[in-house]
Amino acid sequence: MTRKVVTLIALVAVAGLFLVLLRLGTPNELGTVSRHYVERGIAENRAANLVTSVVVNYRGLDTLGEVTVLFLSVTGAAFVLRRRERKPVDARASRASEIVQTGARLLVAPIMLFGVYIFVHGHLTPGGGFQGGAVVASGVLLLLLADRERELPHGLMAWLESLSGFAFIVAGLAGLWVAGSFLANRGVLPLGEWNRLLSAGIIPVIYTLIGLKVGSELAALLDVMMRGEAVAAGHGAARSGGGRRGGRTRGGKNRKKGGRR
Amino acid sequence: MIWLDALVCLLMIVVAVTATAVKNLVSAVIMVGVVSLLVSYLFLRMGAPDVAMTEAAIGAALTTVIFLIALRRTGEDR
Amino acid sequence: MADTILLIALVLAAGAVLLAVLRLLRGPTAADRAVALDVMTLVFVPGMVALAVFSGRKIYLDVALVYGVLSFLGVMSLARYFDRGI
Amino acid sequence: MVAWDVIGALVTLAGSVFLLLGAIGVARMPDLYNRMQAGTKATTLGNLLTLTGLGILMPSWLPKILLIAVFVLVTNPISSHALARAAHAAGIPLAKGSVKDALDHDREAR
Repeated sequence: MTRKVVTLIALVAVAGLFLVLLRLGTPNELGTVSRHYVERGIAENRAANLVTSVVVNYRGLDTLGEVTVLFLSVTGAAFVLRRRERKPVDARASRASEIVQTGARLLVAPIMLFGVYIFVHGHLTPGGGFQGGAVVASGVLLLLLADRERELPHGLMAWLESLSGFAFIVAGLAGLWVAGSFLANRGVLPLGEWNRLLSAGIIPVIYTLIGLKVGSELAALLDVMMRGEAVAAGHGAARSGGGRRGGRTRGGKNRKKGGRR
Repeated sequence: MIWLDALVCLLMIVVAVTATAVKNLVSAVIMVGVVSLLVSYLFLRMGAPDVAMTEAAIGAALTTVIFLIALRRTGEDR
Repeated sequence: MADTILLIALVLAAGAVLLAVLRLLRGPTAADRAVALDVMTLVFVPGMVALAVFSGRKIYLDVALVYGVLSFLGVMSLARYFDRGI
Repeated sequence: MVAWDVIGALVTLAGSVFLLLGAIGVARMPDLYNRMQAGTKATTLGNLLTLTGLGILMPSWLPKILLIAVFVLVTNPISSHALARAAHAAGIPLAKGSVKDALDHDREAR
Protein backbone atom coordinates (compact mmCIF):
# COMPACT_ATOMS: atom_id res chain seq x y z
CA MET A 1 0.00 0.00 0.00
CA THR A 2 2.63 2.50 1.08
CA ARG A 3 4.85 1.39 -1.75
CA LYS A 4 2.05 1.96 -4.27
CA VAL A 5 1.38 5.45 -2.95
CA VAL A 6 5.07 6.33 -3.06
CA THR A 7 5.30 5.00 -6.63
CA LEU A 8 2.26 7.04 -7.62
CA ILE A 9 3.69 10.22 -6.11
CA ALA A 10 7.04 9.65 -7.81
CA LEU A 11 5.37 9.09 -11.16
CA VAL A 12 3.25 12.23 -10.79
CA ALA A 13 6.43 14.17 -10.04
CA VAL A 14 7.99 12.76 -13.21
CA ALA A 15 4.89 13.81 -15.11
CA GLY A 16 5.28 17.36 -13.83
CA LEU A 17 8.89 17.29 -14.94
CA PHE A 18 7.81 16.20 -18.40
CA LEU A 19 5.32 19.06 -18.54
CA VAL A 20 8.11 21.52 -17.81
CA LEU A 21 10.31 19.86 -20.43
CA LEU A 22 7.45 20.06 -22.92
CA ARG A 23 7.76 23.82 -22.81
CA LEU A 24 11.51 24.21 -22.24
CA GLY A 25 13.03 21.21 -23.91
CA THR A 26 12.35 21.96 -27.56
CA PRO A 27 15.68 22.62 -29.25
CA ASN A 28 15.90 25.94 -31.00
CA GLU A 29 18.11 24.92 -33.89
CA LEU A 30 18.43 21.86 -36.07
CA GLY A 31 21.44 19.64 -36.50
CA THR A 32 23.23 19.39 -39.83
CA VAL A 33 21.42 16.27 -41.03
CA SER A 34 17.99 17.51 -39.94
CA ARG A 35 18.61 20.86 -41.61
CA HIS A 36 19.44 19.07 -44.83
CA TYR A 37 16.18 17.11 -44.62
CA VAL A 38 14.08 20.19 -43.83
CA GLU A 39 15.62 22.46 -46.43
CA ARG A 40 16.28 20.09 -49.30
CA GLY A 41 13.94 17.18 -48.58
CA ILE A 42 10.95 18.56 -50.46
CA ALA A 43 13.05 19.53 -53.48
CA GLU A 44 14.87 16.20 -53.61
CA ASN A 45 11.90 13.87 -53.28
CA ARG A 46 8.85 16.07 -53.91
CA ALA A 47 6.81 14.26 -51.26
CA ALA A 48 4.33 16.57 -49.54
CA ASN A 49 4.77 14.67 -46.28
CA LEU A 50 8.41 15.06 -45.31
CA VAL A 51 8.25 12.23 -42.77
CA THR A 52 7.53 9.81 -45.59
CA SER A 53 10.59 10.77 -47.56
CA VAL A 54 12.72 10.33 -44.44
CA VAL A 55 11.23 6.93 -43.66
CA VAL A 56 11.26 5.50 -47.18
CA ASN A 57 14.19 7.24 -48.81
CA TYR A 58 16.75 8.65 -46.39
CA ARG A 59 16.21 5.85 -43.87
CA GLY A 60 15.02 3.28 -46.38
CA LEU A 61 17.37 0.51 -45.31
CA ASP A 62 16.07 0.90 -41.76
CA THR A 63 12.52 0.39 -43.02
CA LEU A 64 13.58 -2.76 -44.85
CA GLY A 65 14.99 -4.03 -41.58
CA GLU A 66 11.74 -3.26 -39.74
CA VAL A 67 9.72 -5.16 -42.31
CA THR A 68 12.11 -8.09 -41.92
CA VAL A 69 11.71 -8.04 -38.12
CA LEU A 70 7.93 -8.13 -38.46
CA PHE A 71 8.19 -11.00 -40.94
CA LEU A 72 10.44 -12.99 -38.61
CA SER A 73 8.17 -12.52 -35.60
CA VAL A 74 5.08 -13.56 -37.55
CA THR A 75 6.92 -16.61 -38.86
CA GLY A 76 7.95 -17.54 -35.33
CA ALA A 77 4.40 -17.19 -34.03
CA ALA A 78 3.11 -19.32 -36.89
CA PHE A 79 5.64 -22.07 -36.16
CA VAL A 80 4.78 -22.12 -32.46
CA LEU A 81 1.01 -22.05 -32.90
CA ARG A 82 0.40 -24.06 -36.07
CA ARG A 83 -2.10 -26.90 -35.99
CA ARG A 84 -3.07 -29.49 -38.49
CA GLU A 85 -6.70 -30.42 -37.92
CA ARG A 86 -9.46 -27.96 -37.14
CA LYS A 87 -11.38 -28.21 -33.93
CA PRO A 88 -13.01 -25.56 -31.79
CA VAL A 89 -10.85 -24.49 -28.88
CA ASP A 90 -13.78 -24.29 -26.50
CA ALA A 91 -16.98 -26.26 -26.99
CA ARG A 92 -18.97 -23.63 -25.09
CA ALA A 93 -17.95 -20.88 -27.48
CA SER A 94 -21.00 -19.06 -28.81
CA ARG A 95 -21.51 -17.73 -32.28
CA ALA A 96 -21.65 -14.04 -33.03
CA SER A 97 -25.16 -12.64 -33.20
CA GLU A 98 -26.95 -11.72 -36.41
CA ILE A 99 -26.33 -8.00 -35.92
CA VAL A 100 -22.58 -8.49 -35.58
CA GLN A 101 -22.42 -10.66 -38.70
CA THR A 102 -24.45 -8.20 -40.78
CA GLY A 103 -22.38 -5.29 -39.49
CA ALA A 104 -19.18 -7.12 -40.36
CA ARG A 105 -20.37 -7.78 -43.91
CA LEU A 106 -21.31 -4.11 -44.23
CA LEU A 107 -18.11 -2.65 -42.76
CA VAL A 108 -15.29 -4.84 -44.05
CA ALA A 109 -15.12 -3.18 -47.44
CA PRO A 110 -15.04 0.45 -46.14
CA ILE A 111 -12.40 -0.38 -43.53
CA MET A 112 -10.14 -2.09 -46.06
CA LEU A 113 -10.65 0.74 -48.54
CA PHE A 114 -9.67 3.19 -45.81
CA GLY A 115 -6.50 1.20 -45.15
CA VAL A 116 -5.64 1.24 -48.84
CA TYR A 117 -6.26 5.01 -48.88
CA ILE A 118 -3.84 5.45 -45.99
CA PHE A 119 -0.95 3.64 -47.63
CA VAL A 120 -1.54 4.88 -51.17
CA HIS A 121 -1.63 8.48 -49.90
CA GLY A 122 1.35 7.92 -47.62
CA HIS A 123 3.43 10.57 -49.36
CA LEU A 124 0.65 13.21 -49.15
CA THR A 125 -1.03 12.78 -45.75
CA PRO A 126 0.17 11.31 -42.45
CA GLY A 127 0.30 7.56 -42.37
CA GLY A 128 1.86 5.06 -44.69
CA GLY A 129 2.59 1.41 -45.16
CA PHE A 130 2.61 0.30 -41.54
CA GLN A 131 -0.49 2.21 -40.51
CA GLY A 132 -2.42 1.25 -43.63
CA GLY A 133 -1.39 -2.37 -43.24
CA ALA A 134 -2.60 -2.36 -39.64
CA VAL A 135 -5.97 -0.94 -40.74
CA VAL A 136 -6.32 -3.60 -43.47
CA ALA A 137 -5.50 -6.29 -40.90
CA SER A 138 -8.18 -4.78 -38.63
CA GLY A 139 -10.68 -5.35 -41.43
CA VAL A 140 -9.63 -9.00 -41.52
CA LEU A 141 -9.98 -9.05 -37.72
CA LEU A 142 -13.59 -7.90 -38.08
CA LEU A 143 -14.27 -10.85 -40.41
CA LEU A 144 -12.69 -13.28 -37.94
CA LEU A 145 -14.62 -11.79 -35.00
CA ALA A 146 -17.90 -12.26 -36.81
CA ASP A 147 -17.14 -15.86 -37.79
CA ARG A 148 -14.21 -17.71 -36.28
CA GLU A 149 -14.36 -20.60 -38.69
CA ARG A 150 -14.05 -18.37 -41.72
CA GLU A 151 -11.44 -19.50 -44.24
CA LEU A 152 -9.16 -16.71 -45.39
CA PRO A 153 -7.53 -17.01 -48.82
CA HIS A 154 -4.21 -18.31 -47.52
CA GLY A 155 -2.63 -18.82 -50.93
CA LEU A 156 -3.39 -15.24 -51.98
CA MET A 157 -2.03 -13.90 -48.69
CA ALA A 158 1.19 -15.87 -48.98
CA TRP A 159 1.70 -14.73 -52.58
CA LEU A 160 0.97 -11.08 -51.69
CA GLU A 161 3.38 -11.20 -48.80
CA SER A 162 6.30 -12.77 -50.64
CA LEU A 163 5.80 -10.89 -53.91
CA SER A 164 5.68 -7.50 -52.18
CA GLY A 165 8.80 -8.30 -50.19
CA PHE A 166 10.55 -9.37 -53.39
CA ALA A 167 9.40 -6.24 -55.23
CA PHE A 168 10.72 -4.06 -52.39
CA ILE A 169 14.20 -5.54 -52.92
CA VAL A 170 13.87 -5.15 -56.70
CA ALA A 171 12.98 -1.47 -56.26
CA GLY A 172 16.05 -1.03 -54.07
CA LEU A 173 18.25 -2.75 -56.65
CA ALA A 174 16.80 -0.53 -59.39
CA GLY A 175 17.98 2.47 -57.38
CA LEU A 176 21.39 0.84 -57.06
CA TRP A 177 21.57 0.32 -60.83
CA VAL A 178 20.27 3.73 -61.93
CA ALA A 179 21.54 6.13 -59.28
CA GLY A 180 24.34 4.17 -57.66
CA SER A 181 22.93 3.63 -54.16
CA PHE A 182 20.50 1.11 -52.73
CA LEU A 183 16.90 2.39 -52.55
CA ALA A 184 17.79 5.69 -54.24
CA ASN A 185 14.91 7.75 -55.54
CA ARG A 186 16.61 9.89 -58.19
CA GLY A 187 16.00 8.87 -61.77
CA VAL A 188 14.21 5.58 -61.17
CA LEU A 189 10.76 7.03 -61.78
CA PRO A 190 9.84 10.61 -62.77
CA LEU A 191 9.39 12.79 -59.69
CA GLY A 192 6.25 14.45 -60.98
CA GLU A 193 4.47 17.49 -59.60
CA TRP A 194 4.41 18.34 -55.89
CA ASN A 195 1.31 17.28 -53.91
CA ARG A 196 -0.16 15.01 -56.61
CA LEU A 197 -0.98 11.34 -56.23
CA LEU A 198 1.54 10.35 -58.91
CA SER A 199 4.55 12.15 -57.54
CA ALA A 200 7.59 11.59 -55.36
CA GLY A 201 9.09 8.99 -57.68
CA ILE A 202 9.37 5.53 -56.18
CA ILE A 203 8.14 6.42 -52.68
CA PRO A 204 4.42 5.63 -53.17
CA VAL A 205 5.30 2.37 -54.92
CA ILE A 206 7.45 1.25 -52.00
CA TYR A 207 4.84 2.35 -49.45
CA THR A 208 2.15 0.42 -51.27
CA LEU A 209 4.36 -2.68 -51.22
CA ILE A 210 5.03 -2.22 -47.50
CA GLY A 211 1.30 -1.77 -46.86
CA LEU A 212 0.43 -4.99 -48.68
CA LYS A 213 3.19 -6.89 -46.92
CA VAL A 214 2.36 -5.64 -43.41
CA GLY A 215 -1.37 -6.12 -43.96
CA SER A 216 -1.04 -9.73 -45.11
CA GLU A 217 1.48 -10.52 -42.38
CA LEU A 218 -0.68 -9.14 -39.57
CA ALA A 219 -3.76 -10.85 -41.00
CA ALA A 220 -1.87 -14.15 -41.11
CA LEU A 221 -0.76 -13.60 -37.51
CA LEU A 222 -4.36 -13.01 -36.37
CA ASP A 223 -5.53 -16.07 -38.29
CA VAL A 224 -2.84 -18.29 -36.80
CA MET A 225 -3.49 -17.03 -33.28
CA MET A 226 -7.26 -17.44 -33.53
CA ARG A 227 -6.96 -21.00 -34.80
CA GLY A 228 -4.01 -21.89 -32.65
CA GLU A 229 -4.35 -24.74 -30.26
CA ALA A 230 -4.66 -23.76 -26.63
CA VAL A 231 -1.16 -24.32 -25.28
CA ALA A 232 -2.41 -25.30 -21.84
CA ALA A 233 -5.63 -26.88 -23.09
CA GLY A 234 -5.94 -29.71 -20.55
CA HIS A 235 -4.73 -27.50 -17.75
CA GLY A 236 -7.20 -24.73 -18.50
CA ALA A 237 -10.11 -27.12 -18.93
CA ALA A 238 -9.40 -28.71 -15.57
CA ARG A 239 -9.31 -25.39 -13.81
CA SER A 240 -12.38 -23.95 -15.47
CA GLY A 241 -14.64 -26.92 -14.76
CA GLY A 242 -17.84 -26.04 -12.90
CA GLY A 243 -19.19 -22.68 -11.84
CA ARG A 244 -17.98 -21.18 -15.07
CA ARG A 245 -20.99 -18.95 -15.52
CA GLY A 246 -20.14 -15.56 -14.08
CA GLY A 247 -17.33 -16.99 -12.03
CA ARG A 248 -14.69 -15.10 -13.97
CA THR A 249 -16.06 -11.63 -13.51
CA ARG A 250 -17.39 -11.90 -10.01
CA GLY A 251 -14.35 -13.70 -8.72
CA GLY A 252 -12.18 -11.03 -10.30
CA LYS A 253 -14.17 -8.36 -8.56
CA ASN A 254 -13.75 -9.82 -5.13
CA ARG A 255 -10.07 -10.46 -5.52
CA LYS A 256 -9.46 -7.01 -6.89
CA LYS A 257 -11.30 -5.31 -4.06
CA GLY A 258 -9.10 -7.12 -1.63
CA GLY A 259 -6.02 -6.29 -3.63
CA ARG A 260 -6.48 -2.60 -4.15
CA ARG A 261 -7.36 -1.47 -0.68
CA MET B 1 -4.55 24.95 -22.95
CA ILE B 2 -1.75 23.71 -20.71
CA TRP B 3 -4.25 22.56 -18.07
CA LEU B 4 -5.76 20.12 -20.55
CA ASP B 5 -2.36 18.62 -21.39
CA ALA B 6 -1.58 18.35 -17.68
CA LEU B 7 -4.91 16.60 -17.07
CA VAL B 8 -4.33 14.11 -19.87
CA CYS B 9 -0.77 13.38 -18.66
CA LEU B 10 -1.98 12.83 -15.10
CA LEU B 11 -4.82 10.56 -16.16
CA MET B 12 -2.46 8.58 -18.36
CA ILE B 13 -0.06 7.97 -15.49
CA VAL B 14 -2.81 7.04 -13.05
CA VAL B 15 -4.33 4.58 -15.51
CA ALA B 16 -0.95 3.08 -16.38
CA VAL B 17 -0.03 2.54 -12.72
CA THR B 18 -3.43 0.97 -12.05
CA ALA B 19 -2.91 -1.33 -15.04
CA THR B 20 0.16 -2.77 -13.37
CA ALA B 21 -1.58 -3.10 -10.00
CA VAL B 22 -4.95 -4.55 -10.98
CA LYS B 23 -5.42 -8.29 -10.44
CA ASN B 24 -7.81 -9.03 -13.30
CA LEU B 25 -5.73 -9.29 -16.47
CA VAL B 26 -8.57 -8.38 -18.85
CA SER B 27 -8.98 -5.10 -16.96
CA ALA B 28 -5.28 -4.49 -17.38
CA VAL B 29 -5.63 -5.00 -21.14
CA ILE B 30 -8.48 -2.45 -21.24
CA MET B 31 -6.36 0.04 -19.32
CA VAL B 32 -3.51 -0.43 -21.78
CA GLY B 33 -6.01 0.46 -24.51
CA VAL B 34 -6.96 3.64 -22.65
CA VAL B 35 -3.30 4.59 -22.23
CA SER B 36 -2.84 4.10 -25.96
CA LEU B 37 -5.79 6.44 -26.66
CA LEU B 38 -4.42 9.15 -24.35
CA VAL B 39 -0.89 8.85 -25.72
CA SER B 40 -2.22 9.13 -29.26
CA TYR B 41 -3.98 12.38 -28.31
CA LEU B 42 -0.76 13.67 -26.75
CA PHE B 43 1.27 12.84 -29.87
CA LEU B 44 -1.28 14.75 -31.93
CA ARG B 45 -1.12 17.65 -29.48
CA MET B 46 2.66 17.74 -29.88
CA GLY B 47 2.32 17.94 -33.65
CA ALA B 48 3.29 14.43 -34.74
CA PRO B 49 0.31 13.12 -36.75
CA ASP B 50 2.31 10.22 -38.21
CA VAL B 51 3.22 8.83 -34.81
CA ALA B 52 -0.28 9.45 -33.52
CA MET B 53 -1.73 7.54 -36.44
CA THR B 54 0.61 4.60 -35.84
CA GLU B 55 -0.44 4.53 -32.20
CA ALA B 56 -4.10 4.74 -33.21
CA ALA B 57 -3.91 2.00 -35.85
CA ILE B 58 -2.04 -0.41 -33.62
CA GLY B 59 -3.48 0.48 -30.24
CA ALA B 60 -7.17 0.79 -31.09
CA ALA B 61 -7.79 -2.83 -31.98
CA LEU B 62 -4.78 -4.99 -32.74
CA THR B 63 -2.89 -4.97 -29.42
CA THR B 64 -6.12 -5.47 -27.48
CA VAL B 65 -7.16 -8.48 -29.51
CA ILE B 66 -3.69 -10.05 -29.55
CA PHE B 67 -3.45 -9.75 -25.75
CA LEU B 68 -6.93 -11.22 -25.39
CA ILE B 69 -6.21 -14.19 -27.66
CA ALA B 70 -2.97 -14.82 -25.77
CA LEU B 71 -4.84 -14.75 -22.43
CA ARG B 72 -7.43 -17.18 -23.75
CA ARG B 73 -4.90 -19.58 -25.25
CA THR B 74 -2.69 -19.74 -22.18
CA GLY B 75 -5.60 -20.11 -19.78
CA GLU B 76 -4.30 -17.23 -17.67
CA ASP B 77 -7.56 -15.29 -17.82
CA ARG B 78 -8.68 -15.98 -14.28
CA MET C 1 -18.41 35.00 -27.77
CA ALA C 2 -17.84 31.83 -29.78
CA ASP C 3 -14.48 31.28 -28.07
CA THR C 4 -16.05 31.45 -24.62
CA ILE C 5 -18.71 28.93 -25.56
CA LEU C 6 -16.08 26.59 -26.98
CA LEU C 7 -14.01 26.89 -23.81
CA ILE C 8 -17.05 25.90 -21.73
CA ALA C 9 -17.62 22.93 -24.05
CA LEU C 10 -13.99 21.88 -23.61
CA VAL C 11 -14.32 22.01 -19.81
CA LEU C 12 -17.47 19.88 -19.97
CA ALA C 13 -15.72 17.31 -22.18
CA ALA C 14 -12.78 17.21 -19.76
CA GLY C 15 -15.26 16.54 -16.95
CA ALA C 16 -16.72 13.68 -18.99
CA VAL C 17 -13.24 12.18 -19.40
CA LEU C 18 -12.63 12.45 -15.66
CA LEU C 19 -15.87 10.65 -14.82
CA ALA C 20 -15.14 7.92 -17.38
CA VAL C 21 -11.69 7.38 -15.86
CA LEU C 22 -13.34 7.16 -12.45
CA ARG C 23 -15.51 4.30 -13.72
CA LEU C 24 -12.46 2.75 -15.40
CA LEU C 25 -10.59 2.66 -12.12
CA ARG C 26 -13.53 1.61 -9.93
CA GLY C 27 -15.63 -0.54 -12.26
CA PRO C 28 -16.31 -3.81 -10.48
CA THR C 29 -16.19 -6.02 -13.58
CA ALA C 30 -14.09 -5.89 -16.73
CA ALA C 31 -17.22 -5.18 -18.77
CA ASP C 32 -17.73 -1.92 -16.83
CA ARG C 33 -14.23 -0.93 -17.79
CA ALA C 34 -14.99 -1.73 -21.41
CA VAL C 35 -17.93 0.71 -21.23
CA ALA C 36 -15.59 3.34 -19.82
CA LEU C 37 -13.16 2.72 -22.70
CA ASP C 38 -16.02 3.17 -25.16
CA VAL C 39 -17.05 6.47 -23.58
CA MET C 40 -13.48 7.76 -23.57
CA THR C 41 -13.08 6.96 -27.25
CA LEU C 42 -16.34 8.75 -28.03
CA VAL C 43 -15.08 11.84 -26.18
CA PHE C 44 -11.61 11.82 -27.67
CA VAL C 45 -12.64 11.52 -31.33
CA PRO C 46 -14.31 14.96 -31.27
CA GLY C 47 -11.40 16.10 -29.12
CA MET C 48 -8.98 15.26 -31.91
CA VAL C 49 -11.25 16.98 -34.44
CA ALA C 50 -11.35 20.03 -32.16
CA LEU C 51 -7.57 20.00 -32.02
CA ALA C 52 -7.50 19.96 -35.82
CA VAL C 53 -9.97 22.86 -36.01
CA PHE C 54 -8.15 25.00 -33.44
CA SER C 55 -4.72 24.43 -34.96
CA GLY C 56 -6.07 24.74 -38.50
CA ARG C 57 -4.36 21.62 -39.84
CA LYS C 58 -6.67 19.42 -41.85
CA ILE C 59 -4.32 16.44 -41.84
CA TYR C 60 -5.04 15.87 -38.14
CA LEU C 61 -8.51 14.72 -39.17
CA ASP C 62 -7.04 11.47 -40.52
CA VAL C 63 -6.02 10.40 -37.02
CA ALA C 64 -9.52 11.06 -35.68
CA LEU C 65 -10.88 9.09 -38.62
CA VAL C 66 -8.65 6.11 -37.79
CA TYR C 67 -9.88 6.14 -34.20
CA GLY C 68 -13.50 6.59 -35.25
CA VAL C 69 -13.25 3.64 -37.65
CA LEU C 70 -11.24 1.24 -35.52
CA SER C 71 -12.23 1.91 -31.91
CA PHE C 72 -15.33 -0.25 -32.01
CA LEU C 73 -13.17 -3.26 -32.88
CA GLY C 74 -11.49 -3.12 -29.47
CA VAL C 75 -14.81 -3.17 -27.62
CA MET C 76 -16.16 -5.84 -29.93
CA SER C 77 -13.17 -8.11 -29.40
CA LEU C 78 -13.67 -7.70 -25.64
CA ALA C 79 -17.29 -8.71 -26.12
CA ARG C 80 -16.32 -11.77 -28.15
CA TYR C 81 -13.82 -12.63 -25.44
CA PHE C 82 -16.52 -12.60 -22.74
CA ASP C 83 -18.61 -14.73 -25.13
CA ARG C 84 -15.71 -17.20 -25.45
CA GLY C 85 -15.80 -16.46 -29.17
CA ILE C 86 -12.07 -15.87 -29.66
CA MET D 1 -20.19 35.32 -40.80
CA VAL D 2 -19.88 35.74 -37.05
CA ALA D 3 -23.34 34.28 -36.61
CA TRP D 4 -22.30 30.90 -38.02
CA ASP D 5 -19.40 30.77 -35.59
CA VAL D 6 -21.76 31.24 -32.66
CA ILE D 7 -24.18 28.63 -33.99
CA GLY D 8 -21.40 26.10 -34.44
CA ALA D 9 -20.08 26.78 -30.95
CA LEU D 10 -23.56 26.39 -29.49
CA VAL D 11 -24.06 23.03 -31.23
CA THR D 12 -20.67 21.92 -29.92
CA LEU D 13 -21.69 23.02 -26.43
CA ALA D 14 -24.91 21.02 -26.68
CA GLY D 15 -22.92 17.99 -27.76
CA SER D 16 -20.49 18.26 -24.89
CA VAL D 17 -23.39 18.62 -22.46
CA PHE D 18 -24.63 15.26 -23.71
CA LEU D 19 -21.12 13.83 -23.39
CA LEU D 20 -20.97 14.99 -19.79
CA LEU D 21 -24.45 13.63 -19.02
CA GLY D 22 -23.50 10.27 -20.50
CA ALA D 23 -20.32 10.17 -18.43
CA ILE D 24 -22.26 11.06 -15.27
CA GLY D 25 -24.56 8.16 -16.08
CA VAL D 26 -21.59 5.85 -16.51
CA ALA D 27 -20.21 6.92 -13.16
CA ARG D 28 -23.44 6.89 -11.17
CA MET D 29 -25.76 4.20 -12.52
CA PRO D 30 -26.21 1.10 -10.35
CA ASP D 31 -25.43 -1.80 -12.69
CA LEU D 32 -23.62 -2.58 -15.93
CA TYR D 33 -26.65 -2.48 -18.20
CA ASN D 34 -27.81 0.93 -16.98
CA ARG D 35 -24.27 2.26 -17.34
CA MET D 36 -24.09 0.90 -20.84
CA GLN D 37 -27.40 2.55 -21.69
CA ALA D 38 -26.13 5.94 -20.54
CA GLY D 39 -22.62 5.47 -21.85
CA THR D 40 -23.52 4.53 -25.39
CA LYS D 41 -26.75 6.31 -26.29
CA ALA D 42 -26.10 9.69 -24.72
CA THR D 43 -22.46 9.84 -25.69
CA THR D 44 -23.14 8.79 -29.28
CA LEU D 45 -25.58 11.68 -29.57
CA GLY D 46 -23.06 14.00 -27.91
CA ASN D 47 -20.34 12.80 -30.25
CA LEU D 48 -22.48 13.43 -33.34
CA LEU D 49 -23.55 16.89 -32.15
CA THR D 50 -19.99 17.89 -31.27
CA LEU D 51 -18.69 16.76 -34.65
CA THR D 52 -21.50 18.63 -36.42
CA GLY D 53 -20.78 21.79 -34.47
CA LEU D 54 -17.09 21.63 -35.30
CA GLY D 55 -18.03 21.03 -38.93
CA ILE D 56 -20.16 24.19 -38.90
CA LEU D 57 -17.17 26.10 -37.52
CA MET D 58 -15.04 24.83 -40.41
CA PRO D 59 -17.43 24.44 -43.38
CA SER D 60 -14.82 23.33 -45.91
CA TRP D 61 -13.98 20.31 -43.78
CA LEU D 62 -17.60 19.30 -43.30
CA PRO D 63 -17.54 16.22 -45.63
CA LYS D 64 -14.65 14.55 -43.84
CA ILE D 65 -16.04 15.35 -40.37
CA LEU D 66 -19.42 13.97 -41.41
CA LEU D 67 -17.63 10.81 -42.63
CA ILE D 68 -16.25 10.34 -39.11
CA ALA D 69 -19.74 10.93 -37.68
CA VAL D 70 -21.30 8.36 -40.04
CA PHE D 71 -18.69 5.77 -39.10
CA VAL D 72 -19.29 6.34 -35.38
CA LEU D 73 -23.04 6.18 -35.93
CA VAL D 74 -22.80 2.84 -37.76
CA THR D 75 -20.12 1.10 -35.72
CA ASN D 76 -20.81 2.05 -32.13
CA PRO D 77 -24.23 0.37 -31.71
CA ILE D 78 -22.80 -2.89 -33.06
CA SER D 79 -20.07 -3.08 -30.45
CA SER D 80 -22.38 -2.00 -27.61
CA HIS D 81 -24.91 -4.64 -28.62
CA ALA D 82 -22.23 -7.33 -28.70
CA LEU D 83 -20.89 -6.22 -25.30
CA ALA D 84 -24.34 -6.19 -23.68
CA ARG D 85 -25.18 -9.67 -24.96
CA ALA D 86 -21.80 -11.03 -23.91
CA ALA D 87 -22.12 -9.55 -20.42
CA HIS D 88 -25.57 -11.06 -20.05
CA ALA D 89 -24.33 -14.45 -21.23
CA ALA D 90 -21.42 -14.25 -18.78
CA GLY D 91 -23.92 -13.83 -15.96
CA ILE D 92 -23.27 -10.30 -14.75
CA PRO D 93 -26.21 -9.57 -12.44
CA LEU D 94 -28.83 -6.85 -12.82
CA ALA D 95 -29.30 -4.14 -10.23
CA LYS D 96 -31.38 -4.85 -7.14
CA GLY D 97 -34.44 -2.92 -8.24
CA SER D 98 -34.81 -4.52 -11.67
CA VAL D 99 -38.22 -6.00 -12.32
CA LYS D 100 -37.84 -7.81 -15.65
CA ASP D 101 -35.11 -9.53 -17.63
CA ALA D 102 -36.49 -9.77 -21.14
CA LEU D 103 -33.39 -11.32 -22.71
CA ASP D 104 -33.36 -14.09 -20.10
CA HIS D 105 -37.06 -14.70 -20.73
CA ASP D 106 -36.32 -14.83 -24.46
CA ARG D 107 -33.57 -17.41 -23.99
CA GLU D 108 -35.75 -19.59 -21.74
CA ALA D 109 -38.53 -19.60 -24.31
CA ARG D 110 -36.27 -20.78 -27.08
